[in-house]
Amino acid sequence: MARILVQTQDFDTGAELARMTAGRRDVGGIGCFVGTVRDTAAGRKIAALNLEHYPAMTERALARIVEAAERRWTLLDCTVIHRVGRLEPGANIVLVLAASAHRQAALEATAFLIDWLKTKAPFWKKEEFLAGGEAWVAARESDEAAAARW
Amino acid sequence: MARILVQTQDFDTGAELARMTAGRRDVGGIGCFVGTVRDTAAGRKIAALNLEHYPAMTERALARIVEAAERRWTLLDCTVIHRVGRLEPGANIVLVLAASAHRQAALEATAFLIDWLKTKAPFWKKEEFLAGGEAWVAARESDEAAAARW
Amino acid sequence: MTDTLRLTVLYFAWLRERAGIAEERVEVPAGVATVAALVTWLAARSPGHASAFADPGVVRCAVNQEFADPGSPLRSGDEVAFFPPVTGG
Amino acid sequence: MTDTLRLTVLYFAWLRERAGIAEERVEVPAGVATVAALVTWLAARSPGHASAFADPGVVRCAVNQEFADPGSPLRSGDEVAFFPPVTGG
Repeated sequence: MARILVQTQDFDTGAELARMTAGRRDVGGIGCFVGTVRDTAAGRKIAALNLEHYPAMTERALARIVEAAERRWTLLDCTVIHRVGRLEPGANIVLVLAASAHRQAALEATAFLIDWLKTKAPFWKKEEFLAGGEAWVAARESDEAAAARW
Repeated sequence: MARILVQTQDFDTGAELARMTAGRRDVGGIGCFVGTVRDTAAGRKIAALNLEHYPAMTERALARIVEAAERRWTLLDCTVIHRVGRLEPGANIVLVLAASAHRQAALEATAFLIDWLKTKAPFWKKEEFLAGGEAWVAARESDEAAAARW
Repeated sequence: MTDTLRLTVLYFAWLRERAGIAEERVEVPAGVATVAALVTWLAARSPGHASAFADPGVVRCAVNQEFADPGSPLRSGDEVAFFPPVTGG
Repeated sequence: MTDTLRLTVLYFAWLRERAGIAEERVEVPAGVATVAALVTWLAARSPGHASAFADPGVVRCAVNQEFADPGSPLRSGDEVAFFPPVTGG
């Protein structure tokens, strides 16, 4: 039932919300998170992020994460869309939507999905600096801590 | 800077997101919550919700709530749109958006804004039942608890 | 010396329905100087008012569009609103 | 009796860059029966491989597209992927 996509093209959050709720009358709340490319990382200006993934594994890993959310909360629907490729500042990277009859479930599941996605889905980011040069983004302990609290 | 609206007409979440992020390159994440009318309340089928508010107070109360969020988290922008009037199942009721450089701030501020809005903004809901009759929605202790945790 | 307060009183949701009125201008004795005293004074105005204030524990109040307590003081010219606990969102 | 394992090995992110290869098919002795043993075996293949595995503590692994540990067993035909901690979202 969940909609899970990995794609180079942009997504349309409004259209995804509309798709999720079309014809439904049982949804009380939809939580949503949109991750976007910032133009600064650790004080350095970014020209772009290059997002790489492990195609054979990615959608399976995302499906596992969604299943974990569905075990923890009563969800009516979920959407996870993650972009890959070269993304410039201001661009969308990731969309998470979680619909439930109740707002707490929708909001908690949204936070859970993005926290787990950050530590359990095979994506890697490389920063391209405006001043030249590039560097792989290091995993952050704060992301591990955020994922571990669930 | 925050965008606060109380209106009878529907809102367009995609357009609100686009408006918030247009031309920005400093946003890392946007948290979003959309509250919608469910067709069932405590086992009874709903024909509509009628939302009443205290016009002279509402936008001021919402501005206070947004200010409280801005004191707690470093936010780049917020949007709160609340509809009033007669809303049928499936209709949007409320939109909260919070943009930040970091996802935790965006997600926590979103949850905070809707939790506080539910207990500190002068709106009242009356349910119109499909089988006839109507009843004012009672405040829920779980909403008080959710607001008190911040 | 003013010995009365002129107040605008608003009612919302089921308080409005029970009181049978959305807004009224009242002139109360200067001794009615707090929200709690105003509730007692208003409840005596009509059976509808009495019904609206039958359980003061579930009545919330705002004075000049700010949430207020039973002990909050009143001044002439104030706008005082009564309503049940809010249920928006 | 098979005395070798045929494995497909994938490298991602900076492990790919250091190893200088994205994917390779290798035939390893049957004694190389765990992820940890495979790391040791691969690290000896080239200076690039040695560089990729220089700090095994920061290398993550998946076997047949599921996260695996150093002790995870390997069987012939497995797809084994090596990569740094993930940084999506």
